[in-house]
Amino acid sequence: MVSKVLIANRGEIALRVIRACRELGIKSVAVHSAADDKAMHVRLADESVCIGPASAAKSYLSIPAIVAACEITGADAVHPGYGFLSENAKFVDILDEHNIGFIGPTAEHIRIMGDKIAAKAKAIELGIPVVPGSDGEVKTVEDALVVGRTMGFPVLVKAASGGGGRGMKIATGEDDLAEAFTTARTEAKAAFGDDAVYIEKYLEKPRHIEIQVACDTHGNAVHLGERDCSLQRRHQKVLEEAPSTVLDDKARAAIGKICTDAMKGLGYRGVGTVEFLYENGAFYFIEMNTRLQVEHPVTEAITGIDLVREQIRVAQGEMLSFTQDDVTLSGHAIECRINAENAETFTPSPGTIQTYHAPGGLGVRMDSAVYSGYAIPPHYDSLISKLIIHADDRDACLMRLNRALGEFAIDGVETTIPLFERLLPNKEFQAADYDIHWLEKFLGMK
Amino acid sequence: MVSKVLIANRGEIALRVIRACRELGIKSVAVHSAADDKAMHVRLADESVCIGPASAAKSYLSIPAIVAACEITGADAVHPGYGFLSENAKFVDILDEHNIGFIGPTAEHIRIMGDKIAAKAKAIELGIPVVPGSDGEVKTVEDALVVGRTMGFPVLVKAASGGGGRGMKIATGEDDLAEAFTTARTEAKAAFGDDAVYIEKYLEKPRHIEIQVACDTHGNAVHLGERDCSLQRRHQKVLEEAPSTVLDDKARAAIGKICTDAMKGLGYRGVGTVEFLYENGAFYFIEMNTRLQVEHPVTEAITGIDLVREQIRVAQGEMLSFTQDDVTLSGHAIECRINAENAETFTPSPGTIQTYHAPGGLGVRMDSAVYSGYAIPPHYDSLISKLIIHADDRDACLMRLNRALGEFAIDGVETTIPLFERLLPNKEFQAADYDIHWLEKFLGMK
Amino acid sequence: MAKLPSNKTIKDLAELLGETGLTEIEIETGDMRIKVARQGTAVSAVVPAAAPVAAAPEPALTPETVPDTAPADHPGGVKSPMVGTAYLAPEPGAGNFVKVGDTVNEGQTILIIEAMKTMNPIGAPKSGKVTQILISNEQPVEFDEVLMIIE
Amino acid sequence: MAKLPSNKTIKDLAELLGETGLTEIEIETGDMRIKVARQGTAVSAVVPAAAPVAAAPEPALTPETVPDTAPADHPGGVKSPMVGTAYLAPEPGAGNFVKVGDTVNEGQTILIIEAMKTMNPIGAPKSGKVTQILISNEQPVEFDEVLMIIE
Repeated sequence: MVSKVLIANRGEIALRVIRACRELGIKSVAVHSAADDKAMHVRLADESVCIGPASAAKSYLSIPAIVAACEITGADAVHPGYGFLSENAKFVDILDEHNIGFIGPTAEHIRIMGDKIAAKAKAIELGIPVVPGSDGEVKTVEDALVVGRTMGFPVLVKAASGGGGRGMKIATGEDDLAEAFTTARTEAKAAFGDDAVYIEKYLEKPRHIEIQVACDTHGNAVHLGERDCSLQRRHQKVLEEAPSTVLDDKARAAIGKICTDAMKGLGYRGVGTVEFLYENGAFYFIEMNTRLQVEHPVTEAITGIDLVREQIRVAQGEMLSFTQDDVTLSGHAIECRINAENAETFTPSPGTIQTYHAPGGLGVRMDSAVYSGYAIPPHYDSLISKLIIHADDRDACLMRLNRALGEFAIDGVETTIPLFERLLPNKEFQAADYDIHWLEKFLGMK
Repeated sequence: MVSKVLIANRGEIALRVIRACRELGIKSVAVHSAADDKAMHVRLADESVCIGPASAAKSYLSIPAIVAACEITGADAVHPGYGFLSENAKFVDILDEHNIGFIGPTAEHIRIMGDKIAAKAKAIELGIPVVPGSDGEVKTVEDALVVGRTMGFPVLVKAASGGGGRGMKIATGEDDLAEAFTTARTEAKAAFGDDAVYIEKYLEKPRHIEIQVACDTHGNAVHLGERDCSLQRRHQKVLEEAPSTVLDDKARAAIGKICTDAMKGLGYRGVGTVEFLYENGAFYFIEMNTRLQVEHPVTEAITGIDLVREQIRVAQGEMLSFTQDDVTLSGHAIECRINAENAETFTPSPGTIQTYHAPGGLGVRMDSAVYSGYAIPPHYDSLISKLIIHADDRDACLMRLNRALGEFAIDGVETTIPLFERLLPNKEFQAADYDIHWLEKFLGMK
Repeated sequence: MAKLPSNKTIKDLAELLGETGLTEIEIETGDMRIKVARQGTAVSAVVPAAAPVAAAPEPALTPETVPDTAPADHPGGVKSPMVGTAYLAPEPGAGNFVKVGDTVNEGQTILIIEAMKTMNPIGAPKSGKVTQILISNEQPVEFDEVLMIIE
Repeated sequence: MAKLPSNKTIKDLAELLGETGLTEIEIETGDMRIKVARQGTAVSAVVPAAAPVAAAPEPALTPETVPDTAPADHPGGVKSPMVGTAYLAPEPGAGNFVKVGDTVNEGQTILIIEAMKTMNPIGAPKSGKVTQILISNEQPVEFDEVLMIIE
């Protein structure tokens, strides 16, 4: 059993874990940098330890400092949150050596999923669909045609030694395949001195859909449906929602079963997320995140399941508190990431929050690490609050989100709240008619 | 259809209604006294009108002022909240005359349920169980014995002309009935010059359990389970929870059906609460509240139903958005009423809130009308915030409540938060082993 | 010797300190200088940034348009005793009860406020000269809203 | 007598203070000068009332027990470069590296901090006299915690 958890993180996720610990009657230890001595996670934990200077590399990312903090506080387990050391296999190895529990998967699983190539190979082995590609180099137009016909057009001809978009050509069909193939080879030769090319399925307007899984050490693996995280800016998720409007129960159950079968095959432990691109009814594996995600509250809202509590249960060797049959999805949920950033330029806006008043009422959850008078340090990421809305259906959820944003008061720093206020009246957003490129287009359109 | 709702109330309940209106795309009008010009409901409504001086009698209770406010703003319906004019039949009549909708039941139903004697008679007629009593005066010990045997002991022998506890004797069984009867008559004669007595069932340790009902104008009446509001101080509810630990599904369904049958018989419209004393498996009608109640969020938490939205739907002539079969109770919910009062003496503590920081995270709902810098006026009741906790079961709910109270920061005025912090470690409270007298005993024990 | 400011002036300023959360107000005008201060943490009210503006009719005065004395504080202000619709004339087409420059007697009807279909004649609270009429005919008025100035 | 500025003017200025984050506004125009100020616009941090006290070892100094210079601010303070367990002696039973009154040379080992089973010798940051030892043997120490004073 876990009796004292050290949270190797800061900000709202540290608070999230402290809350779960307190609700389980488990003591919590906050660690913090010298810049975070007035942070909310320090205030609310049972104990706190300053582990290093402001620099994350010397504090939140310092394995020796965190292990030493466990030693002096007697913490018997570490929750890594997300980011920082949450997907660092070496950290898990060292904790194992020191007999400190890690609330997360094994080092081996972190290692596999942290390596793009190994992860894709493992996904294929586990039966998870990946982006189809030629089996290595394609040497002739004729071979390219065979590959293209097999996987379906459009396809992407890519330089084997390539990068940065050079030596990369799209063939929309058989007609322009020869040209794309030849041009790509020529460009590849010119740019990289190597004309080897391979072919991959090209996704034009994919959505980002991810499946939440939870597994215990008794062989149980359950999926909790998907989250649609297509609204991204520079590969950063901005708004997440569940369920996705493009999946029906059958599609959800099918991809869910693929993921849980894979997790059983892997012998995975704890919570994790299998991320996919989704286009025309098909899923294509991107990566697996072997940790709790920022957007996990969206799933908590529609399933009623406390994911952090389950993480701790699993780390204690308990069974998941639910089976697949127990999981029902109810209503619709949206999370808005409130960053301390200018809502147009996305320039970070650290500073002191003069006024903080959070929205309340039915269907509103706030996961926030800030308060009136709190000085946001410039050293870390700019996520300060998450606003999670739950309602009966997507339309009601949008209406509730609108009213909640209207109640939100943060003065003293700029936030991304105005971005969501701009987004809400947009017809395409209202219709969930978007893909992973949509938000950047919307922002450029302004 | 309702296009603009005037909220004839203030404080957190005014906010509650404004939120529901905004989520339905309906305009809201706040009315306020001169003392409330900086109140949150004024800030958040689409429009606001000052209707009178600080005195509630001349503002929130002034029917002409409120009707005039409807006229000048073009509001086509009034939501009365709770308290103030919410159970004033004359107000409803006047609104009817002015063609302004009332989001609540008919004047007739308010009138019946507002009269203790008429309400009890109507309850009997509708098949709702009431506290059994003799059919008028009981003249002899022999007759008393028959009555006692019929309704079961203990019974209360009460002076017909009595009051203040005089001429009132408890008979615990047949053995002491004769003595109680004779003494009561003698005391009644001495105290009131009239020795007429009657007999009522005596409840020793009842709980206060109330059934939430919702009805539309299409003949549908649905119950949403019960709330246990036994924790009271001077007949004021302090903490409410649902489900009650003393009811099982069968008992819940049975009393629920009695209530919905009664509502169908009455032709009731909107939401309402049938309040009972509950002892030894039996329900005894106290009264019916023909309005939204302070503690309605407890029911919203376990049913996922937005009661204010349903009120507005019904007022628009729509059907309830659910049937009895759709209603499922999920988990456990507790509401704490946070009053601006000293937590030991319960002396009101109006003043300026220096710091306000609400708890957040999973399963926490705040319905609050205050903010940092808000001056609580001394003219109205002291309820400033409601903290509503939802979790999988009662134990988890208590743990979550504990952690949420620990996050709550209100400085500048005294609040009843410390009362809940004292209550939480109490074994009897933890076991829900309480009746309507328990809290006062707990407070006296200190 | 210059006049001292009246107690009322100082009391008003002291009240203003409390209302505004200021710790000090200093006024110097001609040969007079007034400074009032109150120490201690003055708490300023948090205004939710995104709160919609209440549509209640309240004149939004910018510094340029501030009259010598704001109507709400004018000693000759006639405040509305009720919420309703104000009528400046006894009936449509008729002349107004009063106009700027008129001299009125205490109790003389200066306008009507309709509330719940009832016409409530509003009498002048004191005798004097009507210097400002701050509302227009058929305008909705709130409780305590200043309707006219009689000096 | 010249007219006083209206309350509205002052209220507007007060609002402007809040909006701009200024602490004082002073206006002088013709024969009028207005100054408004609000103290401590620096917002003080909200401390959740019920936040449990962090158990991290931090001396809880009351005003009575504050030394002339708090250790954290003492110019001769030797701050811990890491989190871990402090040892004043090289091994159990052995004498301490230093004691109060000792003169030490820069770089001389004055204590050991153990972190992750590794013993890290901590050298004196400068030569001088040990005037205070603020920790006891085997005490857990945080990053930046003042361990000794060398003057």
